[in-house]
This record gives sequence, C-alpha cells and structure tokens, in this order.
Amino acid sequence: MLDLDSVSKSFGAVRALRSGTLKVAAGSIHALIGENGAGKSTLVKIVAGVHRRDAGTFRFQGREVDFGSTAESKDAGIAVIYQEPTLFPDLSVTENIFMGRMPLGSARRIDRQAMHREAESLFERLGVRIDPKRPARGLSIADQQIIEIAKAISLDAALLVMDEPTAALSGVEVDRLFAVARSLRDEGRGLVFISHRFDEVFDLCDTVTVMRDGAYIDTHRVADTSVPALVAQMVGREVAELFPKVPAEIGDVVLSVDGLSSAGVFRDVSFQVRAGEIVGLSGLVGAGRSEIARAVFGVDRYDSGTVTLHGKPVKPGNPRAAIRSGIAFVPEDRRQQGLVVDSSVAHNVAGVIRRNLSKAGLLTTAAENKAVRPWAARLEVKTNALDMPATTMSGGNQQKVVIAKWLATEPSLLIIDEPTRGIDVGTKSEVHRLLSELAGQGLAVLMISSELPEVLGMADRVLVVCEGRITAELDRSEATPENVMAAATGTTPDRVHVALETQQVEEVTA
Amino acid sequence: MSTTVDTTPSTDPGRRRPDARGVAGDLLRSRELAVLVVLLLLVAVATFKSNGFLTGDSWRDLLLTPSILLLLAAGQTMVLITRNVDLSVASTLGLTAYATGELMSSGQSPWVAALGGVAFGAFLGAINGVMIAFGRVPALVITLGTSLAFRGFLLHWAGSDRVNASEMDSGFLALGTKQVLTIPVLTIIALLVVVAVGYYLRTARSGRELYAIGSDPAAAALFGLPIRQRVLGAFIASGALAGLAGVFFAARYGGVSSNAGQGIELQAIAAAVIGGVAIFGGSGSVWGAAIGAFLLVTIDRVLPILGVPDFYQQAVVGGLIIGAVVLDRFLASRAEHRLVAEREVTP
Amino acid sequence: MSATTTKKTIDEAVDERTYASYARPLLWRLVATREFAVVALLLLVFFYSRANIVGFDGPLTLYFLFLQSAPIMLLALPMTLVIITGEIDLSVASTMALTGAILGIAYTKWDLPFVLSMVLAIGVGLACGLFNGFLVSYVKLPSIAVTIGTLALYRGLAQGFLGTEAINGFPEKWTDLTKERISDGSSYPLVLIPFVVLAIAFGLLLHFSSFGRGVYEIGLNDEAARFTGVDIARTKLILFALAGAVAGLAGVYQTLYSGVARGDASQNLELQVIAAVLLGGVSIFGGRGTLPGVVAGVLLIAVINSAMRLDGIRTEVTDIIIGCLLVASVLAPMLLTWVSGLAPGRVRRTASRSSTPTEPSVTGGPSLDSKSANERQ
Amino acid sequence: GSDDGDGGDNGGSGGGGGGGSAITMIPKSLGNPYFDASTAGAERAAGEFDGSIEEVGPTGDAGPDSQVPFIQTATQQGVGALVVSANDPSALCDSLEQAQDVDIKVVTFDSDTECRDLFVNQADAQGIASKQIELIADQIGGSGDIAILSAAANATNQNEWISLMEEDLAANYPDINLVDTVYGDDDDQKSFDQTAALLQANPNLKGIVSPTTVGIAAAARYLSTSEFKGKVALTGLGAPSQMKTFIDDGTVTEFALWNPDDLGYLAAYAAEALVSGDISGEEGDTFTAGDLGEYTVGADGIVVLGEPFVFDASNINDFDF
Ligand SMILES: Nc1ncnc2c1ncn2[C@@H]1O[C@H](COP(=O)(O)OP(=O)(O)OP(=O)(O)O)[C@@H](O)[C@H]1O
Ligand SMILES: Nc1ncnc2c1ncn2[C@@H]1O[C@H](COP(=O)(O)OP(=O)(O)OP(=O)(O)O)[C@@H](O)[C@H]1O
Ligand SMILES: [Mg+2]
Ligand SMILES: [Mg+2]
Repeated sequence: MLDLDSVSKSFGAVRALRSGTLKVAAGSIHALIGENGAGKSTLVKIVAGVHRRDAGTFRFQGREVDFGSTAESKDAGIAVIYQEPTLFPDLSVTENIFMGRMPLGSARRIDRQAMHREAESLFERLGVRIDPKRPARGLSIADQQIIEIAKAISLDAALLVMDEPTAALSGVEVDRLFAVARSLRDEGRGLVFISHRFDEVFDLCDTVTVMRDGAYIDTHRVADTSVPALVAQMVGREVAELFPKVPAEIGDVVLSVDGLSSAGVFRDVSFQVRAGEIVGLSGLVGAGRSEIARAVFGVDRYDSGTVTLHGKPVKPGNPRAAIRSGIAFVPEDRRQQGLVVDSSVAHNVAGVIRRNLSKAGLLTTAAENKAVRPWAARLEVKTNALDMPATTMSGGNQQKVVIAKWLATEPSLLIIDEPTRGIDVGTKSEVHRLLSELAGQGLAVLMISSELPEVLGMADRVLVVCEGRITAELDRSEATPENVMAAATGTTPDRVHVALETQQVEEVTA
Repeated sequence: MSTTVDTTPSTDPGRRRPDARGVAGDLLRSRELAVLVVLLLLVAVATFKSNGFLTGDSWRDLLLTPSILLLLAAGQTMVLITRNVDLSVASTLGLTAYATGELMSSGQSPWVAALGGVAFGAFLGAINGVMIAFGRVPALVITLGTSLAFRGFLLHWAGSDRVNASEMDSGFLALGTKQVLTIPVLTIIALLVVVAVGYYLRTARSGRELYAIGSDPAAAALFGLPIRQRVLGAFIASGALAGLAGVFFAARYGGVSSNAGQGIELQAIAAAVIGGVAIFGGSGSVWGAAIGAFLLVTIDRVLPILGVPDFYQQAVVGGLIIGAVVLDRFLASRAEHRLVAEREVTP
Repeated sequence: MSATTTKKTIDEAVDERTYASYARPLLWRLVATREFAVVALLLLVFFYSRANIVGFDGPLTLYFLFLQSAPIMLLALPMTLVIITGEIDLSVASTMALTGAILGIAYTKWDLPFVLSMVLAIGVGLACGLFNGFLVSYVKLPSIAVTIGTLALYRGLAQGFLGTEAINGFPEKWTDLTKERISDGSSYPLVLIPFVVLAIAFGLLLHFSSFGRGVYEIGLNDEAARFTGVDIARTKLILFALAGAVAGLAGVYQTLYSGVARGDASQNLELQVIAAVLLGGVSIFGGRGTLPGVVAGVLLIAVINSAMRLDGIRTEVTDIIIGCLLVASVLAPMLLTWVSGLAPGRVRRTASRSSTPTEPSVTGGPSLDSKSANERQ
Repeated sequence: GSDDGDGGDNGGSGGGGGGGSAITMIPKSLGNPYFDASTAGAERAAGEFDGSIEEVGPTGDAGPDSQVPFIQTATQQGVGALVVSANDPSALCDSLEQAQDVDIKVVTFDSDTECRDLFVNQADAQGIASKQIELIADQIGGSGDIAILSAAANATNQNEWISLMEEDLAANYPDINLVDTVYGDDDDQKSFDQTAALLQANPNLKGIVSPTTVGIAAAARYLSTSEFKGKVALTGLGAPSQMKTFIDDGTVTEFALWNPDDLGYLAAYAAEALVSGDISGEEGDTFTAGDLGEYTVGADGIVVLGEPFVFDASNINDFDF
C-alpha cells in the first residue's frame, strides 16, 4: 500500500535522506531500523507530509501522492506517531487526542461526553488509566507517548507509522501496544514500526528494512534474518573495528558523585570517573541518564547528594562553576543545546573560552578567530569560513564544532551525551578515535549512549541506568549485550535471550 | 516486571484519584473566581461607603461604562490565545467611532452606520491578520505599526472636525443609555458578545484550535492545523469587536473627536491579563477577561469613593496587573511541583 | 560598524591562513545588511530634505533635531540590548516621568542640593529597572506583561506624587546646560556628548564583550546559552537595570529641558523608542540587530519628523509614514525570503516563529512544563 | 550673529509674504472646536491685513512640551510671529525665547506663559472666575455643594481661574462649598466619566462648574441622559454650537464665553501690530484690531478682549461658533 522509492531530502547542507526506499504491504507490520541519524524520522516526516521530498517517487495505495501538509496525509488515511511527542500542554488529554475532529453534538458544538467516553475506551484498550479531563501539561514522557499512540489509533487509518513509540514505555505498556498493533494488522492495515530495540522488532514485525546514512540498504522477512546480520548491515562493518578504544592506564579519581537524587527524575546515584577512563552510561531512552549528566554539570538542580571534582565540591545548579572547576559537557540535543545554530562557527567554538580572550576588557572577533583556528583544525571541522552560521553544516560537522568548543576549555572531565547521534559513519569513527586519544592523555570521560555497540566498544566501565537508578556497574570484561540489556530493562539476562524468539514472547504477552 | 508496572506514571494512584478534591482545587486555582471576588469586594466596600452606589445612574454607569472595554477585551482575548497581540484596537475604535458618526451625520440610518462601523473594524482587523498570518511577521510589530498608521489616518481624515451629539440620530444616542430592567442595553449586547465568544472558544472545533495554536505553534504546524486561517480569523474578530466598540463609543459619549479611545489598547490587554489570559497564548478564558474589564473600570470609579486621589488610579491598575501575573506564576509552579510529586512514587 | 570591520581585515592579514575569517569580501558584508539599508535610507531622506525642503539646511535644524530626539536616542541604547535578548521594556517612558517627578520633589520639597536630587532621581530610575528585571529574570514572568504593568504603575506614581502640580524653578545653570551648544554657533547640542559616550559604551558592551555575545546567544537560543554557562537571569537583570538607569537619566534631561516636572510628561515615548529600535533592524524575537543600525533608525525617524514639520505636513501624516515604515521593515525581509524561495524546513521554522512573540522550540522535543515555556520568553 | 541675520531675512520674507506677516498659530491641541473658532478668527484677520496663518500643533497629547517642536520648527522657518495658547506656563519658555532671538514676535492667547511679547486675554481672569461663580450661585439658589470639572491638571488658565473662584467663594458665598475638583483633560470620554463619578461620589451635589468647552459639553451630555437632569445645575465656559442641544432640552440654563473667533481675530491683529513695529508691547501702546476697534496694551503686556458673554435660551441661536 505504501511505496517509497529512492526518496531524498536535504536540510541546507545536511543530506538527511539520500535514497529512502520503503515498501509496506497491507496487513503487515514493517520494521524500519538504522542507527541514529540514519534518516528514519526524516522518511517518516515525508510520508506524513511534514517535509516535501526533494526527489524520488511516493505512492500510497497505488496513487502517486505529494502531501503538502500533515492534514492531507491524515485525510489520505495515514496516521503517524512522531518521535518527539507533539501535544498541546494547555488542552485536556481528550482534546489532544481528538484535536481537529472532535465529535460534534447538537448545534455543531463539541460533544465532550462522547469524546471522554471514546478516550476512556481507547485507554482501556491500551490498558492504561489516564484522566482524560486532565491537561496534557506535566505528563511524563511515557504518558505523552501513550497519548500519541491513542491519538494515532483513534484515527483508524489504513497506514499507521510509529517512530520509536516504545522509547519511554515500560514492559507491560509495550506488550499492550503490541497486542493492539497485531489486532490492527489482522484487520488488514499496514504498520511501520521504528525502534532501536531488536527484541521488539523480532517480537512484533513481519518484515524489516535497514537504513544507513540516509540510504536504503536491504529488506528481509524477519523470520529469515538475525540480530548480528542486521547490526552488520546497520553499521556497515564489524562492530569490533568500529570502536578503537586503546587501553590507557587509569589514574586517580577525577569525578565522584554521591547519593545524587532529584525528585521524579533519578534517585540515589553514586559513581566515580577516573583520569584516562571512559565510563559508559547505558540504559533505555528515557531512563534519566541525560538528567544525571545535566545535574552533574549544573544546568539542572538536584535535591540531595554531592558532586566533587578532584575532591573539591562543585557548586550545584551553576554551569559556570562546573566549567570553572574543569567539567565539559557535550549535550545530547546538538541543535537545541549544543550549538547556537544561527551564530557563526567562530562564535560557537569560542562560546566558552571567550571569557578569557578579552584584551583590555575588549573581545574582538579577530581574537576569537585566532583562538578558534587551532581547535577547528584539530577536529578537521569542514567549513569554508569561520563566520559561516552553524546551520549550514552537516550534523557531523556540527558535532565537531560542539566538541571543539569544549576541548578548547582544556577540561579534566568530559561528559558527552550521545556522542555520535545522527552523524555519518566516517565522522563517527573520527569521534571515537578522538575520545580514546583524549582518554589516553589522561582525560576522564563520562559517555552516555543509546547505542549498545558504542558503549561496549568504548567504555572501560559501564553503568546501567533504569528508571532513574543505577542498576548495574559492569567492567569491560563482564559487559555483554545481554547483561546490559537485562539491567537496563530490570529483567534477568535469560529473559533477554527469550525475547529473541518471537514465538514464545507471543505466548507470554497474548 | 511488577516494579516497572508500578512506577510507570500512567498507573500511579495520583492519576486515578476521583475529582472531588480536584474540583475544589480548580475553584481555588480559577483566576476568574479570584478576580470576581476582588470585584465584588470593591463593589461591596463602595456600596458601604456611599449608599447610593448601587442605585439609579450610579448602578447604570457601573454596568454601562465597562461595555466598551468588555468588547475590546473579548477580541483581545481571542488574539492573545493564539500567541499574538493586537495593539491597534484603540486606533480601530477611534476610526470606526468617527466613521459611524460621519455616516449618521451624512444622513444614513443608525443601522447602516452601526453595521458600517463593525464592517470597517473587521476590515482593519483583516489588514493586520493578513500581514501577520500570511506575511509571517510578529504581531507586536505589525499592530504597533498599524496603530500608528490607523490613528494617523483618522487624524488626517477628521482633522479638527468632530462629530457632535446634534449630528447623530437621537434614537441611536438614546441607545447609549437605554435600560431594560435597569440593565443598560449596551451592556446587554456586550455581555451577549462575551457569551458568544466564550461559547465559541469552548464548544467549537475552531475555537479549541485557537488554544492549540497558542499552546504550541510548532506542534500545531506539525499537526497540520489551519494556523493561518485561524490567526486571520482571530484578528478579524478582534477588529470587528473594536468596530462594535467604536459604535458603542459614539452612542455612549455622543461626541467623537480624532483622539477617541487613545490608549485603551493597553487597558484591553490589562483586562485580559488580569482575567488570567496568558500573554503567551494557549490558556485563559473570555470570562476572566470580561471580569478583568469590569474590575479595571470599577476601580476607576471606586477609588475616589475610597478617598484615594484619582491621580493614583493608574498605579493601582499597574499593581493589579503585576499581582495577577505573579499569582499565575506562583500557582503554575505549585501545580508543577504537585505533578512531580505525583510522578515520584516509590514502590 | 565600519570601525569594527576594518579592524577585522587588518588582523585577517596577519593571521595564518588555515581558515578564512570571512566567507564574503568586506564590502559585501557591509552592504548586504539591514543596517546598511537603514543608513542608506537615512542619508537619502536627509539629503533629499536638504535639497528640497525650505529651511532644512538652516543652522538650527540639526540643533533642534538632536534636542528633540535626545531622550529617544538615549532610551534606544539599552532597549536594543533588551530586545536582542528577546525581552521588551514598555515602562521606560513612565520611568522617565517618575524620575522627573522625584527630581522636582527632592529639589523643591525636600530642599536637597540639586546634584544630589539628580543622583536620587537616576537612582529611582535604576530601582524601577531592577524591579522589572527581577520580575522578568527571577520570577520568570513574561516581560511584556510585567512592563505593561509597570508602565501603568510608574506613571501612576508620578501622577500621584505630583497631582495637579507642575514643579518648575530648577536652577538656571542646569536647565540652560541642556540647551548648551558644544561650541558657539555649532548646531550640535551639548547633550550629544553624554549620548555619544553612552552609545560607545553600549556598543562595546554589545559588540565587543563576552557579555554581549551572551546577549545575542540568549536571544537566539537561551537553552544553548545556558549550556555554555551564560547566566541568563543575571544578564537580563543587568539589562533591565541599565534600561531603568538610562530612563532615569533621560527623565532628568527631559525635565530640565522643559524646565518643568509634570505627571503627564513624555507620554507614549516607549512606543516611539521601540519603533525606532525595530526600524533599526533589531528582531523582536531577539538575537539579531546592531547598535549602529538602531542609531540610524532613531535618526531616520527624527529626520522624517523634522523635515515634514518644516514642510508644513501635519504630524499625523508623519505617523502614517513611520507606521508603514515599521510594517515594511519586518515585511520586507519576509517577502525577500519568499521570493528567494527557501527550503520548506526553514520556512516552516519561520512560520512557527512568525505568529508568536516568543520563539517556540521546534526541534526541542516535548516542552510540556510551563517553566521551559517561560524560559523561552 | 548668523542667527540674527538669518532671522532678520526670514522675518522680512515673512513680512514680504504678501504685505502682512506670516503667523504660525499653535493652539493647545488640534481637534478642539474652541480653537477651530479662534483659528478661523485669526484667518479672517489675516485676510484683512493680507498676511498668512498656518495652524500647527500637537494632536491629543497635551504634555508640557508637546508644543515645543512646533515652536522650534516655526523658528527655523523664521516666521513673522507665533500665536500660542500654552499647555504649560514655563515649559515653552526656552523655545519661545529662542524664537524671539531670531526676532519672531510671540503672542499668547487663551493661556499665558511667562515669556512673550503680548498676552491676548479673553477677559481678565478675575472677571471670568466671578462670572462663573455668579452664574452657578443663582442657578443653585445661593447655597449647597458644587464641584469643578476642569481640563488638564496643569492647564495654566484653568488653575488660575479655579484658585480665583475659590477665593471668590470664600469671600462672598459662605453657604456654597466647593466639594471637589476633577480633571477631564479636555477629552470627551474622560470628562464624561469624571462627571458620572463626581455625581455618584457626591450624592447631594447641587451644581457643577466646567470652565472648559470640552468639559461642559461632555458634562451636559451626561446630565441630559441622567436622573440628575434639571436637579444638578451646570454652567461654565461653553461653545454655543455644542451647547445648543442642552439649552434646548433644559439641561443647562446659562453659560458664559467670549467669542473665540474674536479672540483669534484680536490675537492675529496684535501679532501683526508687533511684527509691523506699530507697537512694542509696552503698557499703553494702542493698535486697531479691524472691526473690533482700538485696543490698549494693559499692565505687563496684557490685552483684554472684553467681558465674558452670557448665553441662554434667548440668544443662543444668534451664534454659530
Ligand atoms: N530539520 C532538520 N534540519 C537539519 N537537519 C536535520 C533536520 N531533521 C533531521 N536532520 C538531520 O538529518 C539526519 C537524519 O535525522 P533523522 O531524525 O531522520 O534520523 P533518525 O534515523 O530518525 O535518528 P534517530 O534514530 O535518532 O531518530 C540527522 O543528521 C539529523 O541531524
Ligand atoms: N519511568 C519514568 N516515569 C516518568 N518519567 C520518566 C521516566 N523515565 C524517564 N522519565 C523522564 O523522561 C525524561 C527522560 O529524558 P531523556 O530521554 O533525556 O533520558 P535519557 O536516559 O537521557 O534518554 P536519552 O538520553 O536516550 O534521551 C526525563 O525528563 C525523565 O524525568
Ligand atoms: Mg528519529
Ligand atoms: Mg539523553
């Protein structure tokens, strides 16, 4: 029913999608997998009519289509769950679900009773209890995701596209969602399911399409393929050679975090990071890893606990203090947090060090450029001039700019969140080589990553976060995918194995 | 497994609690109520101080004087809800008031004049709306510009000419003070308008879409809501209501000069803000704005009775506005903490 | 502006060649800016008036022009920085009236020495600014709501303190000073000196300091600014405080210039100031604009006013023209981007910006907590 | 130096501008029928001595220095004379002095300043004040509460009259007490609402005096539609054209005013006389003001138009200003 062929899309310099191809049959669940930044969401947004494709063909139910707005795709019978929840905080949960097509009663006025009833029954079907009258403001990521799902289902569309719907969901909710998805498939609808979790793919889906660097790679029947095969196609080379972490001799403690807690986000978090050591912080998306990092760096406040660097306590809730004491923080959302995308490369790279660049109280662009050049050169940032705004750069180059900005501060601890999210494979390995090189020079690194291979490849030590608590601390030797996933999902390793056999899981959940 | 189930927010008891407490909380949290209480207190005190306060003309004017601001506040609310602002209403009011007067002095019937005024207002609103919705430019700048331009146009058109009571239809002027069961007609019309707007915002799909757009424009765009049409609609409505206010002005004050209504736009915004309409969109009700309008006007009336020299009126109004937004902030952050607390359920 | 760029080119020469400093040649960088458009328009209007409007080339023209627009010129300086952070201050004119009232009362009622009264008045202005700043940056209230409130509050206090009274009888020495010329017969009033000094100070602060870089970053993306250790709250507090202090200074000047302190002094000035700043190329969303552009914008409005008055054109026509200029100044770039048809992604971003005074985070995932909503303002 | 020469030339050219002098008329604000009338009068005069009148001024805003830019512009243009009704007694002085430096003659009318060559006074302040008190007194029968609805809180002439009225009351009308004075800023809406508030705050008010044309008209409009119509007396200074309706419907019985048209006419002739050097503004100077006849400059440069004229049902129809 859905047929995309070599569709492409660029945002300025960023080629989000080179040749996206996706063929979904009615009455089937089709998995779309690929590393971060592979172009999955972009593809989805083209299907949804958020973006217009630059080239390629896009057929839906046989007809050539070109949606100019999401309204058009909705009318055509396509329902989409976007990666980032898009709710209206001031409206009630129900209104969010039925926005734009609320049931009308007498005199064309909205029939709230009917609406609430429908919402209730939807939640019933999904097996959650959310007050349909409450405003969406203040809902947890998980609940927001549930509401997105309810919204999409209630459209009862011919094609349902779900971009990482399970990212913030817990086991039971995921199982419920799957049950619903299966029933929809059996009604003969088509579903597209995006996820970074293989067990889910193997559990739910019939066919799977692999993407890499914005390009179509391959499509299999799920039954005929295996995790290693898919991983190989996703990363395009053997995991081992991808992450060249050279063992460096571990120095003494640089960062030590004790009993850090923040209401509703994380609880009683304690760990240490030593010089020359890369500590991986792993866990499911939404586990609260970024929050821990943010608290350590001071952009978020925390309720209790202490953070000390080289034995000296770091003032809480004050990024400046953290920077002064030698912490650098490469945040996960590059475009929103890492960079001021609209300002120039020079200003971005000099963003932190500029405070020490003023001569006689004056800060000149010339001084900034001078200070910036060596770092730009060292990270091989690709730009034709230092006054180009960062918007014009590719994701990979933007990431290099962010890293350059922080290395320029010559920190003693580098916290790097999702170091390679959404950057091309080439840059990816550059970043990894850089990280291990830095560790070699005695820098302490705290690395957060949703990519298991990356964590396993790079980290000397892996801390696993689940539901805002550290549930496991594994040495490089004991850090196997099974152990990490087990700790991340709060189950036991053997359960993870089981999850790979579709059959049994269906028995468990049905 | 079980632990995960328990900690998922969706199933935590905080979410399932019956609304009994919620309702009480809502009343406490309801800004409309808070402002209403203040208003009633004021009236009570005034009545206590000067016993004639709720009788005869005093009663009439208490209801009559706010009618113009009511209309403007209602229009401003619709615009504010979409995360925009309309600074040009005062100039629009001036223009339409003068136009209405001119139409009548040129022998047109009051009906034609009134309809003409409203239509003219809607047209001026459309000028703003088109530029803002389709030109994709900030409402603040556009309406600041158009308010200068509209007022200038009025001054140019009217010059030092003015419309005097004698030039206007006597029946029309009579409307300015006509009462039904002691309730002035203008006030009744204004209240009907407010009710209509409130009903629309609450029960019409497009009404809810206005809230959605103001609540998160990005999400609204992603969702495929007809943002342009809605924003345009809001500005046309605001303009039309300003037009109607102009008609009221002519009827109420019986004389229109080129500086009619100067500076009332800030009052309209103030009324909405005091009534709990978020200046950055998405929340608030026209009821609140209406009560806010009543409050602003009544304060003007009551302060002298309370012995506060009326030179301080502005200061009091300013204090009210700031008090209102501070209160909102405080309540919002409290609600936030409550939600976090709810989420934090230890198994 | 030109001063800074020539400086850049010099350093460019001595720098090693690894990365070019600028993508485009100096001339292009100068010409292809909104500031340049404003400056060009200013010169155009100025010389047109000189040539065609009787009396405009007289020695008094500039003298009166500067005297009249001195308060707006002063207020525009801090206002520029405030708006670049994405905030706005509508209370400056009321602050002027209040400081004027305080000056009068302190000098005549409390018999304070005049200099002390002036200091006190400016202090009150500073306090007004701090109050705005505190509510905006620490209570995290939307500045437009706060300053609409203080607009009424400060004006009301001024009128309350003075009532029907118009205080005059300020020391000749000082009132004359406000009309003093830099040198006999020159058409430049003395008040230009403090203005130029302040203009340079604010220019350096905005364009040549880490603080200034922070101001732009807050306007462009305050979250990213926070992640690079910019203290957003402190920055905004300082800017509002500066706006208050300068408004105090302007209030004192205006009072001495007119020789009388009255509650209804300098009404509606705030909108003229903001109009001038926006006309000067500052984006109401923050993050864009330069001080030279703003100065040009202020002068543009001043010249248009003066020229049209001389030409016997009534003020309302001038208002119409300024209003239309303001609309055009924001509409023009939009139309340009439409013509040069941009990628949908970009247009969509501007779209969601457009209809709102704040810049909603498009890529910023779910933002369901009112806090982040407020920080975005 | 250069200024003088410059001013001289332009003064000359102002004179040369067709026999009579070029006069710039700056009322308190445009869009006020009272000043329309006075400007009309001035133009009538200019027509006779073959000079030119240009009317400029602030619209709406009556701030202290809202007139300054217009004075300065006139100074640049080097007009023959300025005829000003001042929004503030002192705020205009410096700019007026600058005008005088380039020998522009400055005549004030209706509302005076501390720095001018001549003040053309509609009627001497004392006369105006006592006339209005006299009117209100016999309208309310010599005793009871009255209030004043004025224009801007800082209007010079208003405040002067008000203080004189207060003295007059204290001295000659022990039974009448002035309970309140409110300010309508010569704005319809404000004056209207102030009247309402006034009547409500003082239930047993017997009379209102409004020494401003805008104020009295608005107050009359309110009274005519209220239960106080006929019960609360209203008088003051009003324009017949505006007050006619309210005389007819009995809201107002008597009010006073001079003829603003004549006032402007006289002011224009006074300016002409100064420019042409016939008079210097000294006490005792005399000049002829067209068909108004001969006028003599009184103490400290004041020319008085005459006694305020009282309008009532009998004569209201004879006037069209
Ligand atoms: N609006 C945009 N402007 C510029 N670049 C963009 C935009 N949207 C996506 N990109 C870039 O396009 C590439 C693909 O992004 P996309 O979100 O499709 O990847 P993804 O497969 O969904 O990754 P993830 O698994 O993290 O969701 C990334 O490099 C991203 O930075
Ligand atoms: N079980 C849960 N219940 C309620 N809220 C949760 C839960 N888990 C996470 N959250 C919230 O969701 C957000 C998770 O943020 P985020 O996704 O950045 O975490 P993360 O572990 O860093 O994931 P990632 O870095 O992969 O995005 C936090 O605000 C956290 O408070
Ligand atoms: Mg994605
Ligand atoms: Mg994260």
